[in-house]
Amino acid sequence: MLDAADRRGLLRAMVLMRAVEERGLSLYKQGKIPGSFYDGRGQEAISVGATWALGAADAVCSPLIRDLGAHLVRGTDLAEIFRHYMGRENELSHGREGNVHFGDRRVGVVGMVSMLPDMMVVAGGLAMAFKLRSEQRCALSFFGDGATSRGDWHEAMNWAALYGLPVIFVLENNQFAYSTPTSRQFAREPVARAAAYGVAAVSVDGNDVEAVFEATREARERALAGDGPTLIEARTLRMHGHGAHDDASYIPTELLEEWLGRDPIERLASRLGEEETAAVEAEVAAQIDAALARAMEAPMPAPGTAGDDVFCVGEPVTLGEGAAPWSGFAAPDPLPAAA
Amino acid sequence: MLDAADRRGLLRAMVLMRAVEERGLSLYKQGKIPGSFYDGRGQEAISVGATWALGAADAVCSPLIRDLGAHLVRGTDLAEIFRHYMGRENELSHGREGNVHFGDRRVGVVGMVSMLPDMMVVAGGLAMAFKLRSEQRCALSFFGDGATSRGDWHEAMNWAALYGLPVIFVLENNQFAYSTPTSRQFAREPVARAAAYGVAAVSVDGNDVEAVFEATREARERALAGDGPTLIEARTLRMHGHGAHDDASYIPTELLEEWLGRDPIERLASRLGEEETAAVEAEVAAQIDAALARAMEAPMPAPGTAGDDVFCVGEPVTLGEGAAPWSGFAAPDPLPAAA
Amino acid sequence: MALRTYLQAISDGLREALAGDESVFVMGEDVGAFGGAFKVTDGLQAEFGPDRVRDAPIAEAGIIGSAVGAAIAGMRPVCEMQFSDFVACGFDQLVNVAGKMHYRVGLSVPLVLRLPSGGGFAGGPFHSQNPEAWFMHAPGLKVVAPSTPEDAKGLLAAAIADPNPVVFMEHKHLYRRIKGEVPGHPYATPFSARVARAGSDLTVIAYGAMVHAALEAAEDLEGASVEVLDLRSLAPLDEEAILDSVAKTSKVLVIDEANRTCAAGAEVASLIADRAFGHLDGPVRRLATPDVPIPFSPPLEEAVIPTADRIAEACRELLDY
Amino acid sequence: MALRTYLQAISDGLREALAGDESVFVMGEDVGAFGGAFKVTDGLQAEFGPDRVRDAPIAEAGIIGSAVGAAIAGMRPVCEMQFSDFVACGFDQLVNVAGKMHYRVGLSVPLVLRLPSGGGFAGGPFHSQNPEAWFMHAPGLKVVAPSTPEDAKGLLAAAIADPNPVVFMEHKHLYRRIKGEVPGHPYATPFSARVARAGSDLTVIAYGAMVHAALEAAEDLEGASVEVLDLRSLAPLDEEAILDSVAKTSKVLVIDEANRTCAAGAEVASLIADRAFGHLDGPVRRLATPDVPIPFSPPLEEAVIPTADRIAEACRELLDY
Ligand SMILES: Cc1ncc(C[n+]2csc(CCOP(=O)(O)OP(=O)(O)O)c2C)c(N)n1
Ligand SMILES: Cc1ncc(C[n+]2csc(CCOP(=O)(O)OP(=O)(O)O)c2C)c(N)n1
Ligand SMILES: [Mg+2]
Ligand SMILES: [Mg+2]
Repeated sequence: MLDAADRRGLLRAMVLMRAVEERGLSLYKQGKIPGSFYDGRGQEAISVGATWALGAADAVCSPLIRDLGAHLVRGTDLAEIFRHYMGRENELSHGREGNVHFGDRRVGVVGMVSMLPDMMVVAGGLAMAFKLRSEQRCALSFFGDGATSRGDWHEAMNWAALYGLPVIFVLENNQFAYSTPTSRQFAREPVARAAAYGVAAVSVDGNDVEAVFEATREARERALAGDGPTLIEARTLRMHGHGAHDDASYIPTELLEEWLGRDPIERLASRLGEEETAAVEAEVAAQIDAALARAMEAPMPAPGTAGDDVFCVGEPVTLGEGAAPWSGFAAPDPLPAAA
Repeated sequence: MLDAADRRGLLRAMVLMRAVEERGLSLYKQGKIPGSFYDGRGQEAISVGATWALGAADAVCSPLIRDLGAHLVRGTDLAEIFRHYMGRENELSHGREGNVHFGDRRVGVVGMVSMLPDMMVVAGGLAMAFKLRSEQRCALSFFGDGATSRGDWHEAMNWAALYGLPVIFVLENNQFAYSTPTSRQFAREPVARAAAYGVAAVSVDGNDVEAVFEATREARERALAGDGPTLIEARTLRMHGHGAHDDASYIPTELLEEWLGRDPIERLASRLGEEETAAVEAEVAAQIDAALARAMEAPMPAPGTAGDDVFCVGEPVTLGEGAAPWSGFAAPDPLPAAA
Repeated sequence: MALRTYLQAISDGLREALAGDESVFVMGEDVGAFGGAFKVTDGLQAEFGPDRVRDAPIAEAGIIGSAVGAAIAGMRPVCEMQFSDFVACGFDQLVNVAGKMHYRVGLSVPLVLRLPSGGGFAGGPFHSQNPEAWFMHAPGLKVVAPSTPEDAKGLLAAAIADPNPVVFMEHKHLYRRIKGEVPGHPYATPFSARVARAGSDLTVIAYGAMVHAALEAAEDLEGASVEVLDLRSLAPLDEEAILDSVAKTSKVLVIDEANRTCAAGAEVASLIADRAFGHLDGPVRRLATPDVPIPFSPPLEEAVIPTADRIAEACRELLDY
Repeated sequence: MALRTYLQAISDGLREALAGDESVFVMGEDVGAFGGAFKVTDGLQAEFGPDRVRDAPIAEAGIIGSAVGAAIAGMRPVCEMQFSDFVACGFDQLVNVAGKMHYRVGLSVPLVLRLPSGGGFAGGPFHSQNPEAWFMHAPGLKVVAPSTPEDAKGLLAAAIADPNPVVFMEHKHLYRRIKGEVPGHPYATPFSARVARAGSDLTVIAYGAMVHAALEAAEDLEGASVEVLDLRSLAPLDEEAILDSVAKTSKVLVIDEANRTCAAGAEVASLIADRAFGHLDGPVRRLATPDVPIPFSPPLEEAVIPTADRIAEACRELLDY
């Protein structure tokens, strides 16, 4: 189903994700990004591939700390992302949030909360609303292997199955929750649990962006046809530490080496060829330089704004629509002039 | 494995449970039991059969509102139970708790909390301690079909499987959670989920006390052999409303009639014969009269004690051992003179 | 106007909201065919269908979290916890997800969470709690607690219209005990305090069921002019009304049915001690349930929950100060 | 005595407890091989084995609830939430199961729950919270909050020895910043307040990281004699120490790093306004983080969390009253 332009787009999004995170990491080390820094190195195919399969009106609720690619595919402005990371004035979070805790509601993305996997439950609620209103939309939620141990995971799964909700759950099984290997988290693989709820499930190579795309595309068709939820397991390995502070010395070197050979970007790049890849990389580098330059111009937020917007005043602000590159839809101008 | 004396004991416990609850219901209607009243009509075989299979040092954590039989089998004093129900002075709860929210810690029973199914998690913790100390003991926890929808159910299941805990989970699938039929609680039966955690599972006729006993006995052997947790589904129907206030008009009459024909007490009684059954019933009636008479002598608690014992002072108070009729152990004197 | 119980007023409010706004729906355990554990939603499913009056599995996090999702998609869910006590099971979704959403990412969460709360009928430690202070201490949540049928309906309408998550404390012990005149049409009551009884010697500040105990106490206090201020809204607190009343009376007693430490009354008392110090003519007294789980047995429960008698006694002591 | 950081003092306390009592075990996410997100448990698993220093799945209810089970079976679990913020996910097990067990059914729950809390390093809305007031408002729980390495170790020992559930608030921003002399042997610090700095003109009441901000402010206030009272224990509150100090100084400022409404400081202030009214020579002032999620960006975070400067300013105002 994917054509050459799609593949180039997928490569571009994955390269962009990695490059933004690399830049982010150095900004963090330079002290320009406060707090902590998390990335999704080696897992780019998952958020990019899954989000690529969505329609403009679908909701992503939510991309997690390994899922920067979802924001990029949906059309979140890059300069805004850098401003957000750096805690500067921005429309995504106004400096109130940091690292990958953001979401551009204008492009259908709900920013994550830290508590894992709370947003799966919220995604179920979005899907419930879509279904209640007979809309042809679905919600997609990411979660990690570790998050499957929490009660909210169970409540979300049961809810989705019971009501046959148009929701897609993407399990990023990267073999670790922080330092804890899956063998110390559960006795059986979570993907095997889906059937026991009545949730369709499929397991794919999480480092193969086309496989992730294809599984999500099918899950979305199922959701829109009224056939209910799907759990997609994307098998992968987290190639960096949990965060910038973590050298991940607890991950066996052989395991890392094995997965280094399965790098999702290299895999797609080898298919597209060196020339095209080089072009994409150059394009991305230029884009990042430009975005970062714009971002650097933004001031830090005024201290006096710290207490603003705890409550909404006036009409409720709801989700907008995002870019949907595969179906050809690009949100006209996701960000207002201010950005 | 059960001999004639056991069968008589099982019948006695079930008859006693039903008779205590019938007496309780009339005390409630007379205003002698404050608050609300819940019973386990039709489900007597489950708590009685399961608890009968335990050893003296095993813990019940916890009998729920349908599980009075578990308290009776463990050896909780009947007069104390009536005092507790009526909110009079008693050693179980000192009037601080009502209905089936009690547990005699001296006979290895942990009183339930309302929040379902929190006590499954706690039972896992007991089992964890037993395993840590290499003790030959297990913990048993009851839960309803409705309770399986909550996150704590999942955390308890995962925990038990992950650590291979000596714990037995008894699912009382009585087809309803309050007014909500299982079809509106989940898309798939919970017993089918056990395997997905790595928990052994078995489904039995919950109105057959010997079947419940046998399944629990096997589960206990598995637990003590170090082979981990078991989930036992006991299929049944709640024959009364959720509580005394509920006429259960939402339960189809045909369904009730069908299950009336499967009454657990009648089933065992018909096996033991009319004479023996009549003897048991007479014995039980006398026992209840005596216990209630003793209970009625107890005063209401002194208002000044309302604030006592929020905190423990001194050495921690832990669980004791209960009666284990099947293995022949009866706690010497579970209740101090005060009772 | 019609004479309605507190419970009927809430039912009426739900019915009007469902009828008036397609985006409103009701969700909770046994709220559908059964009409809720207290029958607050009785008849609503028959009238509005199972999609708009939804029975939920026993999953408080599921209820609150999915309501958040529906809310950010433009719906206005009104959820019931079967007893307020069970909100502890969905606590995280409420305080971390619902409460912080607008501040963090700009999405509104117009969600109402109905919490049947309070003691007085031998409900015991898990069916008698007053958890409002937890939510006052959670930024981004509003908390209201009506004491009369009229306010119950009006505050519910205002809560449903509010674009923020609102915790609606409805006191179970008022459900059938308290009747009052209630307008038959939709109306919204502002999130502000109400002078339930005007007076000049002493202010008693209360909310929920304690307003009635305070009024009873005030009646008993012959010769003294006692003002009773019904807070109605706990977050936001109507600071002006509180300070105005204290400026007038110079003496104040703050009542909580909730456990004493860090209760709503602690905040109110500390506000007064800070901002009305110059007006005070005596200590800021508090009467609250002590820090003990609510006991089941009636003499014990009666010993811990503030009563009209004990309120009157505390008033007398203060008046004599 | 040895110079130890606040973090090392907690580690030392855990090590001594594990070594001294077979029934003590440590449980939490990544506390084992990794040594905890903050390295508080670093090395403990190697020393005491994976059974006594247990990595848990991401399941806060599971951690707390199973610790309750172990506790009633005679163990003394010491659990860590990776950040205090995540305690919301196990809230119900803590307040309803652990807190009420002894009152209801007479079983003791000698459980310690370590909550790395507080802001000051751009942790944002989910890694900076100070949830202690929720637990002060939950009967049956004790809550302590050390500010020095010596007290951190001593209060931890006392918490582990206590037969009740104790919430141990350890402030992340003190972990490596604060050093002090700590006895090398086991000792227990009582759950009572401590005069961190004696003075006669004004009392500043604080706990946790705010004690250090208060001490800094006190230093800055030349010419005034400012007493700083470090509460150390929030539940039970050391009422006597609070009232004694206010009786001496007649003026008081109460500090919370937590969100203002219904915070610990509200209880302290209301206690003073009630029981020390006769001694007061000015309003009971409070300085707290306003009711806003803790923002990430440093200028915003700095704007909401009380600082030494703002404490000094509030003191000056009060001294001039
Ligand atoms: C409820 C909850 N508890 C603890 C944490 C702290 N924490 C942040 S990420 C993480 C590990 C998550 O593992 P996993 O779900 O596998 O996602 P991954 O980081 O591997 O992508 C933990 C424990 C959290 N975010 N939420
Ligand atoms: C967490 C929680 N939410 C709500 C309730 C209120 N409640 C009490 S019993 C009950 C139904 C329980 O159904 P089930 O688990 O099937 O047990 P059964 O009563 O059928 O034995 C409900 C909803 C509760 N006890 N706990
Ligand atoms: Mg992972
Ligand atoms: Mg049931």
